[in-house]
Amino acid sequence: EPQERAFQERINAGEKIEPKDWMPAGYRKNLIRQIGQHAHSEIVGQLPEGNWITRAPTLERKAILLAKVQDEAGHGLYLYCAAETLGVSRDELTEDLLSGKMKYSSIFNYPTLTWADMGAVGWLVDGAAIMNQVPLQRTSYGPYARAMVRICKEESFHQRQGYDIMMKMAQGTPAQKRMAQDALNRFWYPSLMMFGPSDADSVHSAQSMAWKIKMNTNDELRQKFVDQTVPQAEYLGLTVPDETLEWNDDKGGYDFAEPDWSEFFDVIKGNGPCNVERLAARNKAWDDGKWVREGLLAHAEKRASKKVAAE
Amino acid sequence: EPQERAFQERINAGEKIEPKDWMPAGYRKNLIRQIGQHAHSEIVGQLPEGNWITRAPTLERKAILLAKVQDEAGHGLYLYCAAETLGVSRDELTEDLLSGKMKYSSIFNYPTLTWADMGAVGWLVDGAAIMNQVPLQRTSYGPYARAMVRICKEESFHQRQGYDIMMKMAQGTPAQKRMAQDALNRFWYPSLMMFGPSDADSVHSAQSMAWKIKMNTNDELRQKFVDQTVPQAEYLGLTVPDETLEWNDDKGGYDFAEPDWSEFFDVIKGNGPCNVERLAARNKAWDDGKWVREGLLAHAEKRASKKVAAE
Amino acid sequence: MSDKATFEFLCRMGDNTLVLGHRVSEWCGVAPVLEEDIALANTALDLIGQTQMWLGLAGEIEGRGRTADDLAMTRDAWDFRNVLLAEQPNGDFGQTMMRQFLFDAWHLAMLQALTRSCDTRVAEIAAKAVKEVRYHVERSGDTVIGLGDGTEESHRRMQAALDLLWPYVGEMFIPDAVDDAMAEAGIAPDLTELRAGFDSHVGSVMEAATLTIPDTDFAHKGGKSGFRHSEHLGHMLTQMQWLQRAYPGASW
Amino acid sequence: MSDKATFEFLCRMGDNTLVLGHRVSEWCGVAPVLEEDIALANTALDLIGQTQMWLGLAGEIEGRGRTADDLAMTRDAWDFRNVLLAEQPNGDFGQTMMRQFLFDAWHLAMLQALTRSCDTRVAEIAAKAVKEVRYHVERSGDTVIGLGDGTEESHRRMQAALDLLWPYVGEMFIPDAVDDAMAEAGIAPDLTELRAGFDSHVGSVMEAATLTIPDTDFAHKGGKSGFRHSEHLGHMLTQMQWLQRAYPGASW
Repeated sequence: EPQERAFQERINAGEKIEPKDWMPAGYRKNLIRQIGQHAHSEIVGQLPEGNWITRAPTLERKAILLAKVQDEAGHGLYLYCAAETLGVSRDELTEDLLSGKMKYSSIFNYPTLTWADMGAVGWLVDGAAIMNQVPLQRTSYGPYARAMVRICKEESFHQRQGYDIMMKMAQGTPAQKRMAQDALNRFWYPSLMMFGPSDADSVHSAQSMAWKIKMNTNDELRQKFVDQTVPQAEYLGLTVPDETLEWNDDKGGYDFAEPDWSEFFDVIKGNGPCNVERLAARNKAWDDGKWVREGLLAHAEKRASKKVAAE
Repeated sequence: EPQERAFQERINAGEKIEPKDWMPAGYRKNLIRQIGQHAHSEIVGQLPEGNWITRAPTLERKAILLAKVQDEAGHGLYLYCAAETLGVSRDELTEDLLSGKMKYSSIFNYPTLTWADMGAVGWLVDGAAIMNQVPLQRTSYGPYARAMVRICKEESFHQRQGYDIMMKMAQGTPAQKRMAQDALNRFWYPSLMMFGPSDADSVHSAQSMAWKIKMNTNDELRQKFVDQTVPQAEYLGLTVPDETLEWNDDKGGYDFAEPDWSEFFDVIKGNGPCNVERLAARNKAWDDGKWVREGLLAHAEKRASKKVAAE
Repeated sequence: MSDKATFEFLCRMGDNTLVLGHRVSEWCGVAPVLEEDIALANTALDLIGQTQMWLGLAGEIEGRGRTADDLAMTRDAWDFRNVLLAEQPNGDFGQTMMRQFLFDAWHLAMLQALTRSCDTRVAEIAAKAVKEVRYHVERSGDTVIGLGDGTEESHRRMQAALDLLWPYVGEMFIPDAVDDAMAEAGIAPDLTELRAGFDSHVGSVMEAATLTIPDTDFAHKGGKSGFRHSEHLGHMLTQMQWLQRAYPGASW
Repeated sequence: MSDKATFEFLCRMGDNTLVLGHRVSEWCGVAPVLEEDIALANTALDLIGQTQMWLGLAGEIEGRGRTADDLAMTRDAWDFRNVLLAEQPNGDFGQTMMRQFLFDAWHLAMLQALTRSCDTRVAEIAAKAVKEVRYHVERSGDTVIGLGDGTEESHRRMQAALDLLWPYVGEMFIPDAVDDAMAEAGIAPDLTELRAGFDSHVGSVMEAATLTIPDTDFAHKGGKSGFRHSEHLGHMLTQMQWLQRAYPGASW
């Protein structure tokens, strides 16, 4: 098909695809899935951090956390807008999230149990997210690439804030140090899982990379994340919970243990520690908010018809 | 009317009226109102104490408070049973409570704000209640009198436990002492109001006393309560929040300030600090529990009909 | 005019924003629509920022070395001085927005007057805060109108919210000894003088919202004096102060 | 067999009853019917009493002078050793009773075995507790049957509760190093040996309740080891421990 070939050549040439351009159905479908999942992750990702907003230890920390969660909602908004340019509405995507048809990042199915988790989420989870997202600023679909530029700027700010929390804890009282280590113990492997299973086992990878909606292999990114994070942990005086972790001079990176992929697939299947709660919280919010959305819509329609009548 | 005269003579002679005996409509009506209100008070009275069960400071205190609230539910049960002997069902009475048609003791419209309030409720509120209830063990209606015998025994136990909490607080840290004094400040006048306005202003009093469903005037009981409570406060080292309080040798009791009766009537009208919440909590419990009551009933019917079929 | 009265007054301002900010932050991640998640977080953020300023100044004036965080995190309920309205539970989204609008309308009038405070520190804080609050009240007012004049259900819910919360309005305008001392010293306005403007502002919003203001001037009291808060405040503090209580002296 | 393992084991027993007792006590005054208010308070009361015994013995064995109250009121979530089932929220009344029955059925089997513990202190506590728990499980089982085999709505709700809670059953029966040490020392039974009795007990109740046990043996873990509790436990502790945290060293 010459259309497909021409499309691939535009991508190879580094051109951006824009909403009104022709694109293969598979490209559109894959993008909707990927952008939608990313948007859902921002939305569901509010919950584990929201869990500590009412228990933030100082006014300053509470303000920083509120601002962060607000940013995440904003990222969700950018991404839903980017998805809308592909012909799918925010409400449709939301319904697919709520029914369980679409996924969100499995990391948010882990609970946040101490204040140090606010540090670990910023440092490790946002850190892993950025590792995924930075290359996506060069993705082939214009609206997506532009959304990622805005998002990455804020995410790296969040990551620094997370590391700052960890630093305070690691330099704090013995109980705070213990919290910091405990958070690292619980979030290390789930963070490694955020890059997905080895590409050998990944269905969508090859085509997505050709289309430049995936820029690196999962294993490349995971390695990069480990190489970046291990020295940071050392600087904090914390121990990465992997006895096999060792610098490998030949490859110029760390050798490290794979996460327990059976746990990963359990979480994907819905058996993570918080899957049920996260979806229940979002469903409840959506159901409880129905009358609000309907009320505001009805009011807007009344105003519009009054305006027409007055013209 | 000779029937009414004979009835009054039985009462004057100290006989007990029993469910199957003839009685004037007004007697029945007044009793239902009085017993019903008393039952409702036990039920609603669980809420201010329930408010601190999850924050009880020790396992022992938590157990004592749980046992107390359990007793109160039990008292509610005795009293609804006594009311049922007069031909009104528990569900009917409950509906009247929930619709606001029937009242409960206005004291339960005040909030419990510190742990010392658990002491103050036991010491002052149960103390005032007992003052009202002890004479009712001699009330003319048999089932009511017998319920009061059981209730009074437990209530006086509760009052001692309340005083024990106050003692611990009053002998405790400065913060605990402050809590104890603060609780007395907030509960003193509402406790005085528990006896109702001066009998001069009370509609039902004269007839109720003739029928022996009210045994003493409100002012008598209030005086007795003050005379009993002031020395207890002194023993605790706490100050009754009444600058005019003074021993009066002539009457052999204390002179004391009247509570602010406009506040009392506000509370009766529904404007107490917690009226709305208390009724909302009971209504929610009743509404949320509907499926449970229906489910258990349906099961009981199924079993009964199976049993019949098997016979 | 004693520092003690000024301290009390500043705690009232700061506890109002602290407690209401906390309530609003409880909505995090579960608002009816994404734009509301963002807006509520923004409101909470502004209120927490204002808290830092008011309680910071309160601690300074008290002169016992207590910081804004000390005041927020280690006082028990009876030492809080927020009005009862601020600590009322969120209820549904309509109740939250009605509470917000009633508070915002008072808050705006109060802050506008405080920009003319003879205490320049107070005037400066008010000048910063008033810009944020002008936006808050515009938003909450619009939402009250949109939901009041929306569907039958949204109208019913908003009227219920107004009926429930109206008895908490009076406390914001009834002066006590602290308020009198502040007015006399020129630090804060005479609260009674703010009422007419509030009534006309709220009246016009409620009219546009097709809602009826209850025909009662009964006012619950006891929040700003600290004499009798509601049972809700204590529960809020168990969360808000947990970490500072559990790990005293740590730095975060 | 180290004292440390015994301490861990006793904390598991005591934290189970503490945390579940707390959850049940949250129903105070708002149960669907008066008889249930009484019964739930009674269950909570028994569980708190058992907590005093288990944690009291734990503190004794630990030998650092900690009382049952110290253990209950001053450990943070990560030091709690209750199974995840116990800390799950109440949900509706059906969910509460389903949680209760699943726990009770395990609890009864466990306590019966513990009456034969070679540690006489453990055996004595178990002997006291087992009498109470025999009554608990009878009651919770009857309620599960009554509501499962009641109306369409009550059936639907009970099935949803069972589906929700079933993945929390496994943790009670999967032994870890602590459990192995206890079994080896004859202090506690081999947990895996309790499972068959549990399955037949629960199976017959669910059959009478017309409910279907989910066809999965997936088991959430991390409660009794303390590695990963749910988010619910921390919130519970903000309440449970508030007074002891806010006023350390006071006597109540």
